[in-house]
Amino acid sequence: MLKCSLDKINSVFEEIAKTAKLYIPADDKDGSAVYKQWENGIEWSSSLNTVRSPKDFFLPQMENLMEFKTEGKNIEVIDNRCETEDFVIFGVRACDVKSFEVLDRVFLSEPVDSYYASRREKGVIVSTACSKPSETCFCKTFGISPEEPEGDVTTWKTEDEIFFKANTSKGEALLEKLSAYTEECDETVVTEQKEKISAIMAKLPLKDLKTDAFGGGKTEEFFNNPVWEELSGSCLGCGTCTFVCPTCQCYDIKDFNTGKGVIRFRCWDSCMYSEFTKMAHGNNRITQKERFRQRFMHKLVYYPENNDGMFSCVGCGRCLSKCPISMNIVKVMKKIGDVDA
Amino acid sequence: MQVNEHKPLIVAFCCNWCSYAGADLAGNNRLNYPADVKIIRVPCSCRVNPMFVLRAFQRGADGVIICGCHPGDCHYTSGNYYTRRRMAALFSMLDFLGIERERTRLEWVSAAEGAKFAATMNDFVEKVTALGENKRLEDLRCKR
Amino acid sequence: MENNKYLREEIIRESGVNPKKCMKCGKCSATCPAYDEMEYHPHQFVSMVESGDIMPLLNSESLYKCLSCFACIERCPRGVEPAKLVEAVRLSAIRKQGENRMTANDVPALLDEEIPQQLLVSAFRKYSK
Amino acid sequence: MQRVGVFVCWCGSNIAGTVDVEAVSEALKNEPGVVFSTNYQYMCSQAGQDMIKEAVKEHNLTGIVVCSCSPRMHEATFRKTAAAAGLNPYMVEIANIREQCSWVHKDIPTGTEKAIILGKAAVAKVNLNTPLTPGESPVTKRALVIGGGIAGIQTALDIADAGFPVDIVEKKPTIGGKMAQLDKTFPTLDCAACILTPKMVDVAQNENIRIFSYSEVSEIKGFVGNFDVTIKKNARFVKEDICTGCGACVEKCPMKRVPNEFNLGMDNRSAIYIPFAQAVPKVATIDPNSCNMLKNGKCGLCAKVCAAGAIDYTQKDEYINEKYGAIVVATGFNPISMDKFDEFSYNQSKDVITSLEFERLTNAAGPTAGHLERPSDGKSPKTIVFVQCVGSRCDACAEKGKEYCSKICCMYTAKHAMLVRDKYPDTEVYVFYIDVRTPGKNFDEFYRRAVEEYGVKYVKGMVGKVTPEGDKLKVQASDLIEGKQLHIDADLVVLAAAIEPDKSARPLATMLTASMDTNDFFTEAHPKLRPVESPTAGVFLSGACQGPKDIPETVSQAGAAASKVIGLLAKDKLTGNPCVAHSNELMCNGCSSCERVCPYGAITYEDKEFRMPDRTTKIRRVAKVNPAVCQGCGACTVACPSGAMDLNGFASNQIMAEVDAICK
Amino acid sequence: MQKITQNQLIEKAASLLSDGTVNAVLGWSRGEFGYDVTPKMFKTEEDLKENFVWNDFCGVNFSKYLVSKTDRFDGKILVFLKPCDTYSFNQLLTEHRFEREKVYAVGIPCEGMVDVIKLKAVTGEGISEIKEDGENLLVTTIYEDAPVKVAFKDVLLERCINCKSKKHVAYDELMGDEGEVIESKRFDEVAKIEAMTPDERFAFWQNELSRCIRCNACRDACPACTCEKCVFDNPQSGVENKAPANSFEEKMFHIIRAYHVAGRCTDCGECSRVCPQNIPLHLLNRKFIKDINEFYGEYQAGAEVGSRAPLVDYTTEDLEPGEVFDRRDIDA
Repeated sequence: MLKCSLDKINSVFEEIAKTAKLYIPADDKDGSAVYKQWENGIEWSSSLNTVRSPKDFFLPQMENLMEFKTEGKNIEVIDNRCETEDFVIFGVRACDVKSFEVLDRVFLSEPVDSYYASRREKGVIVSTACSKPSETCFCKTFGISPEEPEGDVTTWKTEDEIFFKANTSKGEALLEKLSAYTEECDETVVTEQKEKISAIMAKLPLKDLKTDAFGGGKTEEFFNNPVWEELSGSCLGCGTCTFVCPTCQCYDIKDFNTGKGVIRFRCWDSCMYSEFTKMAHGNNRITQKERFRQRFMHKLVYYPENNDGMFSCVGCGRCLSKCPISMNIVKVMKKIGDVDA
Repeated sequence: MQVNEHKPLIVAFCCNWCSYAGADLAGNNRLNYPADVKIIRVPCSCRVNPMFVLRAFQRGADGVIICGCHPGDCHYTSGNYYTRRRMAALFSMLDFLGIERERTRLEWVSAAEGAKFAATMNDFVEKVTALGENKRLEDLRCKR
Repeated sequence: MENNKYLREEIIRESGVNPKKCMKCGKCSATCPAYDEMEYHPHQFVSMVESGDIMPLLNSESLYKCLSCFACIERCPRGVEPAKLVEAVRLSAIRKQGENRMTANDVPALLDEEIPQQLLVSAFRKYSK
Repeated sequence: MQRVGVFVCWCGSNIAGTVDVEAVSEALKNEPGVVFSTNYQYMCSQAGQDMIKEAVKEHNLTGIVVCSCSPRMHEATFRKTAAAAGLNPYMVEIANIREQCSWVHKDIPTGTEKAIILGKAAVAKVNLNTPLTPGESPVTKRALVIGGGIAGIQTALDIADAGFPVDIVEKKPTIGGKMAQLDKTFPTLDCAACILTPKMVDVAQNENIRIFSYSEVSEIKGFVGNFDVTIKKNARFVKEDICTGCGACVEKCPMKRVPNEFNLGMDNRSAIYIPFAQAVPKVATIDPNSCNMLKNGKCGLCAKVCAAGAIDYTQKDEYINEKYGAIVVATGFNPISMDKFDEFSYNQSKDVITSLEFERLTNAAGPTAGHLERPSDGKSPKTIVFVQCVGSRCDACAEKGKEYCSKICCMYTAKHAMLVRDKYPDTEVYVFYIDVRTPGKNFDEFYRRAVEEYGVKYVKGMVGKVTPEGDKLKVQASDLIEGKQLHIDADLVVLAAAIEPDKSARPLATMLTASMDTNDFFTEAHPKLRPVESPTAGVFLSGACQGPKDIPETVSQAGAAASKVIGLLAKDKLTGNPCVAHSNELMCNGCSSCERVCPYGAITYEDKEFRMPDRTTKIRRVAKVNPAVCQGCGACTVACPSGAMDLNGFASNQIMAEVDAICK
Repeated sequence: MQKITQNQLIEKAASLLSDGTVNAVLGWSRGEFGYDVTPKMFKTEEDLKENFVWNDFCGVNFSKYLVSKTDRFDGKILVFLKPCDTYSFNQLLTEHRFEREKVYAVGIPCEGMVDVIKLKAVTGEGISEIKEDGENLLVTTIYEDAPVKVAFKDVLLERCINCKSKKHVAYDELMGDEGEVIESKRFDEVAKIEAMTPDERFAFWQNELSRCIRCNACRDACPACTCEKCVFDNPQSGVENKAPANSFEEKMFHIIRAYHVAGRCTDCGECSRVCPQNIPLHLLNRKFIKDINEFYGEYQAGAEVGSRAPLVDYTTEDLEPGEVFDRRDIDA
């Protein structure tokens, strides 16, 4: 366990930024936190709850996969990938760290997504224990520990100090670089901090939300539940939930004709969209009800079925706060699972 | 006189009945204007969708000019009146977003105004050249 | 001749009149109450200004025969407004003389029931600098 | 993907002089879809066209790009060529590399580069072309003529002579129009009635012509070949089919002090009246504003004296629906009001009259039985002043008159002056003019005769003012030639008032969706090449509703309009322009934006049942374009936010493909 | 701070349901934290009593829902409309987007709705309960023992601060008093941007629009965006895209979206309310409204049913686009 005074945090950032791109949650003009690349003058936000999730760093909303060029009747294929640079994401919440595992299970299992894998390899995740959760938070529901988040490095922040613990070799290497600013310490303060966090977690309005009703093998139980009709009735189909979600990983691959060639790019897609997985015969999810159902069934039933019972929701609460009409996974779980919370 | 290396790309939408004929007349009279101007024939200036204007900018145009019959002379009686409202609104919006207002223009050129067509194009090209490359409404993917 | 060209432009600019609009119908002269007093008649004013033949106008008594009744302005079918041209030519004449020929104190002495007020006001505007 | 053939024309040296045609055809070979590319000296020549036809066969071409002169020049030619080769004619696109390239650019590299880009744009467009087939619609073989003046009469007679039924709608109780009010006609001095009334009788007797007098058009729907018109027949309170026109009622009517419109209010008529002796139809009409019986139920004399029993005080307005293939507008003109011209004292003195009033004063059937008498005291005028251009050729900002020349005044004033001098040689006649305009066969000779043989005094100069003084009219004017002021004591002043389109024309134009200029004259489809057609298909123009005209011109235009109508009605089916808008029903919201911008009323809505993907059905309001009415302007395509509306031949994706190709 | 109470609305809805006037009620349903209300179709009195909510967070404009709801529901729907919602209601009727007979509209007065972001800026995270107390809100959070007092007026949505009308322009029945059209300062912000230099304007919008994640919330919440198929979802349109590919795409999307609703936008402000990135999208719409008012005379979309939107109308004397700038230069 290492510690460092918060007064020196900017020096720590400077040190990290010397060898890698550093991203930290910083305050945006409207007061909400967003990930910004650190440079002198960018302050670490007191909030860890960023509007967009750190999923962007590994699965950017849009990326060019390759290019084609035609010359006369010939076609030339260009791999325009450039070497991913080292980068560090600092101050990741426990839930968001967990989301990378959800993504890994999709993109790193065979066939491995090399675009994703190279970023995953180059990125170092520094998590921070979440001492100020929002009322929308329910990570505990999914067995996540905000007291001691995962990641290459785990940090705890108190009033005046920050504590570091490396979990991986990548993390150890990073802490090695910071040795000039840190000193060894025992775990007393951190243990205290963990207890504080546990106490706050116990006060959260959604603390009693349970997943017992869900999991693999429940497809038939829920699929034809008439409640989907009612729940989806208010859904606008906008896709905001999927775009702020740290675990939503659907994407579309499209071609863009620049006039000088074709760029094949990948961009996020959303199961909320009417064009989602459209095939030659049309669409197999024809109304918003099916599309709505898909999203939640995927998070709560289909994904666990294929991933050893792991849910693909981490309880980060983003969709709760950003849905234009406040329809969200919590309301769905309560209604569908008839879970009393 | 400042020498500007940048050769602008100008897309001109011309209505079939007046302005396209005006451009033909400019040709008949051998009135020169820069080759940077490329004309697209539309039946009426009211066929020009704001999306076409933006599309041209996206693909690398530095200026877009729409030419139609003089108000009151529209072959379809009222098409250019709609164009006038649509483009007034669109150009004002582009200006609001900080896009240089000289990059867009709406001009009335009759079939008899070959000289006006050439003069308008000369003037427009000169103004757009002075602005340089279109940076504010560009799509980098379409640039070389 | 150069000078006349300048004068012509000045008169046209100051009067705001476009003499090219004249279709030479002569209605201004036909309607002019001072026609018989004039050497050059309103329609000739318009035509002569347009052709830059201004010196004869400057030197003619006709210039001061115009009553500024504006009948010609009212009647002109083309909206040419000859009286405004006459007025502008007068101004040029006065500019050439270059001195202050009327003060506010002179005005009461000149008041006369018969003289249109308009004439007095325009005279004062012109003759005082 | 299309199989496109590119044909680059040299146009002799017109194109080849500034554009390297070989380089162009070579460069375009590599464009997507292009399977054949060549160049030739004159593509439009027979040899050039044969070359295209052969290439179509040999290379199985599905699309053709011709890089040549303006499409306005030879698009039709190459479309025919394509059709002859078995291709759909709309699979041809022209790259204009002459007027818009080789002729305006000087050096070969520039010209060639631009020509290639224009060619690429045309290829990009033709790749997205679809074969288009013009729609067909049937033609109702009946014509409607609105207005029963000489223009309407002549048009109707000519159409009827060709064997097609014609209806004339005239808002007055009789046809005849302004010409019926005239005395003599220039330059031959025929009596107007003598040449007009036989034509009126022809109309009445022609089996193919129906006259709806005292009627108005109240609604027009439909489109070329298929107009659906509602005609409002105003109640005249006399049964038209029974009235014999004997005139007994007119004689007995006690209400005799109604100003007589036909004589421009210079004498009176009775409440029941026949406008003039030769009226067609010769049927009495009761003026409901003056008839005591209709106003307060007291009188009924006319009904008592009518031997035929034609009077019907309970008659109501009647609405008649009829279908027409073509509509001719012949709504004519009126003199403008003289209210704004105080300088001529028209409203102050009865002896200042307009030329049309003068016609009635000299007409044998007029209020003075043809004796020239002053309206104020009935004395013979000894000095008459004619003033030309009253309200014509005015400045647009003056707001008093009209900007245009009324065209007919010079000639009729010469006629009036001449007639006065002929009948009353001791009368002094002055004509004040600005210019005397006499273009026309025997027109200038006529005017010269007025001066040389009849001694009419023509004075160059506009009249400044007319002041009534005692029984004289003091006329002050300036003789611009002699440079002196004239003060004439006149007995009669005649104003050549400007003429303007009839007030009924504007609402009619709205119903027809026909365009008008700012003076409310109907616009012709082309000022030189299509002078008797309105831009709205199936609507034709006859007479002064299109612009000031004298009788010979009106009659010739009337005949021209008739021949156009006959040409239309002779067809069994109309072939439309296939470049029309169409709506994608699946995308249409039915929001009505497109309908609101359509200048032709071509868009309607219908409730349509759709099968939804979830097997339910849904009824939605969707737009439908009538291809026979649509002219293909494309206004709707931009008004439509969802892009459901698109235009054949100029589809959004085609235009965007052109943009992309140009901006490459 | 709403003048009409939740119970009054529940009673009204329940009585209209029970007497058969309507067959369903489109209303707001209770959420987890007091501020997260969700639209819902209520079909029973019990459901209404248990879940219907009316508070300072009922910002959702129901007008748009009527397009899909009337379509899929056989029967008459009761809808509660705030004054600003009634403008959208009329505009949708003008565009024939739903059948008037299928709706029973009850106008309810509105004192403005609360912006949760502004509220949280005062109270911080962790809201567990919100109560009304006179002109204040009492907000309980998990971090503070005592509730935080927040003045209602300080945390209103931007659109409510610049409320343009408290008058209901459409209803079958009105609860409470009729309000007035308000002389609002809603164009001030637009004027401020107009007064900037082009460079500043460009920088302003570049900064705002670059945050767009193209989630389409603005479009999908917009009562003017009711196309069967949006051009941005239609691969055939040539402008379809799912991603904020680059700064051009974002501008294209927002310019065209604003243009498509120009003259039809009632300025209800839903676009800005729902934007997860807090982009002031309403300014684009207001720019068009301001321009239209200045160029072609005052026009309020939805003020009456059947009015002709300015961009599908014209006069022969309209301004030339060039004159627009000349005029602004003179004003400046």
